[in-house]
Amino acid sequence: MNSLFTPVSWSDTGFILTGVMNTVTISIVAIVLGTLLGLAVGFLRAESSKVVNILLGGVLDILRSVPLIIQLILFSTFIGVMGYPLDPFVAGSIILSLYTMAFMSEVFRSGFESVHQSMRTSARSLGMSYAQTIFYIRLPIGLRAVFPSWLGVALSVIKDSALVSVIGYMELLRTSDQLISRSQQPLEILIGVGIFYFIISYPLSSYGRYVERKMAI
Amino acid sequence: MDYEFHWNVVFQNMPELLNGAFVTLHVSVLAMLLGIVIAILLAIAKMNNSKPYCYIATTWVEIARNTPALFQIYMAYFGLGALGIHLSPYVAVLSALIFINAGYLTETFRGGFQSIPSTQYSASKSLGMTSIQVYRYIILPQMLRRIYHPMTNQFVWSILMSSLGILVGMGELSGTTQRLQSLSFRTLEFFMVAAVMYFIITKLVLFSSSLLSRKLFKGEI
Amino acid sequence: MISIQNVHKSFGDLEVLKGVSLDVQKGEVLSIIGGSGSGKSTLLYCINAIEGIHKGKIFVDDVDVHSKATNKDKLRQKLGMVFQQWNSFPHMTVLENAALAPRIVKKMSKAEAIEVAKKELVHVGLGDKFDVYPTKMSGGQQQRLAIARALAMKPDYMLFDEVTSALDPELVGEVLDTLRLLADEGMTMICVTHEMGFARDVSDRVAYFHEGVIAELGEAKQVITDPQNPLTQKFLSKVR
Amino acid sequence: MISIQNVHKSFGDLEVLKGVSLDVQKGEVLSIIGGSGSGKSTLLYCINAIEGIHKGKIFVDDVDVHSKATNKDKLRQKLGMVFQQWNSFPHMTVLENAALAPRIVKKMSKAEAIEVAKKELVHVGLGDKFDVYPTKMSGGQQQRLAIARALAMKPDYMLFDEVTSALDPELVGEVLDTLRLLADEGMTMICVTHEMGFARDVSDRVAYFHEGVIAELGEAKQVITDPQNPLTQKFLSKVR
Amino acid sequence: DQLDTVIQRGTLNCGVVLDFPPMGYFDENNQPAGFDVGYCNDLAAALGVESNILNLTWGDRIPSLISGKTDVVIGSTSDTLERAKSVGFTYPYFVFKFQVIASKDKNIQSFDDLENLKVGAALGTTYETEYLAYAEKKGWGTDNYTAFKSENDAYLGLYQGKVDAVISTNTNIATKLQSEEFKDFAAGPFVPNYDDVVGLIAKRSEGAWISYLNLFLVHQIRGGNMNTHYNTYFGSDAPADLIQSLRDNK
Ligand SMILES: Nc1ncnc2c1ncn2[C@@H]1O[C@H](COP(=O)(O)OP(=O)(O)OP(=O)(O)O)[C@@H](O)[C@H]1O
Ligand SMILES: Nc1ncnc2c1ncn2[C@@H]1O[C@H](COP(=O)(O)OP(=O)(O)OP(=O)(O)O)[C@@H](O)[C@H]1O
Ligand SMILES: [Mg+2]
Ligand SMILES: [Mg+2]
Repeated sequence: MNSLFTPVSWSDTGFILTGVMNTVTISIVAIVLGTLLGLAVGFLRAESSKVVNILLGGVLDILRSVPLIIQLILFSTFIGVMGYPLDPFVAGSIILSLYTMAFMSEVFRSGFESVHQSMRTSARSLGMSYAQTIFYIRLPIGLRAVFPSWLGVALSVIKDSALVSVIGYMELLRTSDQLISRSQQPLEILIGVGIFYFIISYPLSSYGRYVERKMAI
Repeated sequence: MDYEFHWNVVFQNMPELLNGAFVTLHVSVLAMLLGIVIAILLAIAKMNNSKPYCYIATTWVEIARNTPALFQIYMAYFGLGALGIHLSPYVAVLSALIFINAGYLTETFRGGFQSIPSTQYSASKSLGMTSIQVYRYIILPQMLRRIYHPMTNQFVWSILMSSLGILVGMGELSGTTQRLQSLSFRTLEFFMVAAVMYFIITKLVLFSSSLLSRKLFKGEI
Repeated sequence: MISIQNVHKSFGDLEVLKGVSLDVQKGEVLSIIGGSGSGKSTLLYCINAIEGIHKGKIFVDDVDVHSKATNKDKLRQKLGMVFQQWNSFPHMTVLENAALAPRIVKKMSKAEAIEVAKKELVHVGLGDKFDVYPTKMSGGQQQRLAIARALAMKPDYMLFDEVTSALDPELVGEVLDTLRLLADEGMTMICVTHEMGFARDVSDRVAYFHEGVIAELGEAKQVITDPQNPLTQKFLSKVR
Repeated sequence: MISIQNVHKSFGDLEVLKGVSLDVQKGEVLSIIGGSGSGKSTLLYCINAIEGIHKGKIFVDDVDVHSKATNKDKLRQKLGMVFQQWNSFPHMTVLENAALAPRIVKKMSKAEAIEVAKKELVHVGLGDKFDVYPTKMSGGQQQRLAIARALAMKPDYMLFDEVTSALDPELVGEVLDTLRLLADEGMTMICVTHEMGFARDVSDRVAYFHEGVIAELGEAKQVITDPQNPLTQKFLSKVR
Repeated sequence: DQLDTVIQRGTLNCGVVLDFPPMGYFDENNQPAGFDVGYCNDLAAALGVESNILNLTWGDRIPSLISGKTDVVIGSTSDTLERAKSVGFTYPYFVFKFQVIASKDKNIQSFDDLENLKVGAALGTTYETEYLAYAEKKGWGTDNYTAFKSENDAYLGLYQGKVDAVISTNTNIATKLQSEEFKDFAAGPFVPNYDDVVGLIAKRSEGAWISYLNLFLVHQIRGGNMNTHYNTYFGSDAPADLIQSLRDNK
């Protein structure tokens, strides 16, 4: 007869670390992909006509108006039913990246638009080509301006990555859920998890606000 | 594709889904209202610089902003449970949402307040208004406009995040969907309908909020 | 009469007013000119008790402005003030802007307050803008609104702080015209200004501020066209 | 030579330029004055091919600016332009600002570009600011930077669009001095300006714009001090 | 067909819900364990292929099959006719009884004693449905009922005192009661008139594969594997009536 309940012990460190690593991995993947896609879509939206904007906006709107948890379940089920089973990491990465993109694209769009038309014109009047204006002027200035908002979205992605547990990805929160079932010690484990998120998120968000304040001056 | 959609089972269960949607809506409304009340207190505490209150407010805000909502909900449910404090799933989700809303709204309120140029205060003062009058007629009405939009967003966020009720067996829209689909194994159909319902709810909220703002706020700032 | 007696004022370590004395008689128009940061605005704020002072005294009609016993809200009703940045209340129409203070401060009935407000708005030439929101108006119109709003309180004195500095050149004229009108009607005015032509033509006296003190004070034409103090000369040559 | 021939330009339904003709000779300084919205900026943008035109032609050194065959990026290298505002690139130091276009547009080597940039920065009096970020400088310094940046492209013509309008009154002088210096050196310039003194003293000719047409064009002193057209008279009396 | 596919592939992708001890759970080394896991391994051995255990959530079971991620799900799936419209069931491989577990001092004798107690169960399970139906019939209302997202959470809630009693399966209750943590608890009455009969599930269209699985189940009993696993995870021989009802395909 195997024992069902065993307290958390040092031998679980590896298991917890796997959870931590998985949370970190999927967050990084989503932030990187979400940022790249967001950049592209944000630029497209800043530059394109009203019609394109409404179409793009509609798609992004769905991503922002349906709870992430439902998107995850729906997507992983749907793609499975379609005959392309994905493991939770891949399915989770895709949805989390798209979800991130939806928010990032707004961030970058406002960044591109924050570079004043006159400044773009100044650049053009120096003989720079359209591409040079984007590369040397709008990107660097726009990206700087939106850094705090970007960081804000990135941090919320780290937090939202906890939801990928619902499709079976063994990230930190699901790992700890498992340990809780096994040990019946929720408080200790949850506090540990909370501290982990806090020490990642707090310094970064403080830094973001610091930068924001500095830029406001 | 090796899957036939069976929609009739979903429609049979529509009343239950709608009931879930109703729970979703009222847990978010309650979380918003109570969150606002607490956030006002926290924002005042933060701006007053009186040490102990400011410290409590800051701690609240930072924890709320820097840990996942899912964590807050587990904490309210099982974390507090370990201490012998038993919240029902509804109350656990509600209190987690209140906690987070209050944390985020505190910063919204503070920012909104600080965004009113101090010259508005001087100008009002120079007309002989008392401080209370300045707040009542000049500062607060302008502040309300500025925080209205972020507040609407926070409300939408609450609606979406209440879907985490699924994880503590709460009977809101997601929880209900989860239960119904596991009885018939019609996962896709049920969750698609739930997604559409969430979409409609958030759009309705945004739409009525913009109607209301047009009624409330005449001039632009 | 406004009587300023040896006023000192600091912000932290920075002494902004270093002993300013000045009397402004009823009916007089005084312009204050001077470089940025010389303390011009600060002086106006001190007269209005929006800022406190550290030494000296300021009397408005023999009331000690900075005494604890003075009801400052009451006092400010006597002193209309208009600032450099348009301080219209963006959430109210033009008429509501001008009627608010009479109604809530002077406790007029709504109808009375609106009547007063309308009168002053017509006075400054905004008779056709009652229901417009200020953000929809030009800077010059917003400044005239600010003037009407102050006038609606029936003040005995008006303080103007560079009311044309933030305006497009073409809009300066209309605001100066309004000031001129007030001066002609006999309003007692202290105007901080960068418009030398206005200072010369409209005011009775001009005070030149330099680093927190009055470096030169005299009859308007003389100070602007024939300044005595080398500092004033240098300043005037720079702003031409 | 810049030759503008019966140029028409609309934004949607709004006709902003209604047939403008104007020749500017090499070495000439032309000032354009006129009310807000009269189309002054638009004309400069059309010369620079930043905006297209709907009728007429513009030639710069006999190149048809708006012809499809014209390489516009190339053309703009000939035409330096400075705007009212938003000129400096805030993410680069002063030196990088000035060296960027020579490097990436003219494909100079980095060292060459920096040399050119340094020379022009010294020219406008910013020799001590190479490593400063523009946001740390005054508006006047930023405008001079913008001028140096344009000069670093060795343009044959300079277009100035109200380069002093956004400046504090005390900073206007230093920028006008820089323009004067360029004029003295023989640069061909078109200056949209609100500074009548500058228009009168520095330019050879002045054009008065009114609602998209040139209402008066003549020798500078004459237009400013003795305008013939009643519209010009009215405008000048307003801006005094 | 599926059978050939598995044999040619050389691995059996077997879905298990590891959230449902002792049928499926993580042991102290955080490795999959349980009755269902044992069955997976036996099936793979029978086919002569590698066994690949996939950890599923309850909701994953159907999609994983339809998408081909899993060949079979051994996950205590109740064989309702409603579900059989969506997925293919084998003969039953296990029968649960739904039972109440509550702290000893509650002294629950009959199902009706639950009337004024706080009762919990895992969300979307058959026994949740049964309890709610019973409560409705008796007019108890649902105020005293708490749903949990999983079986594990339900026990945690019971342990913490969130609820007074939990409805679960007799097997799960029996194993829980052997642990130190649940020494103050006792098994209560069964849910009246209901047995939870569970089968393996596979794609509805794979008839041949399902008959192979059916035969496999017969051999598990005949060959004694069933009893071995029962011993490992439940601590006793499989009851004769369970074996008999499985043989009867009840
Ligand atoms: N609230 C304040 N806190 C700290 N320093 C202040 C404050 N208000 C003004 N100062 C400082 O006091 C000095 C005088 O300011 P003041 O506004 O009176 O100058 P000013 O003569 O009105 O200049 P300007 O022409 O630029 O309006 C400045 O150096 C300013 O930075
Ligand atoms: N990109 C644009 N789209 C639409 N309308 C424009 C655009 N640019 C300018 N206009 C309009 O064209 C008219 C002329 O503008 P322009 O900027 O040339 O005037 P201006 O003489 O330079 O005035 P100011 O002195 O205010 O700079 C204005 O009514 C303006 O609103
Ligand atoms: Mg001032
Ligand atoms: Mg212009």
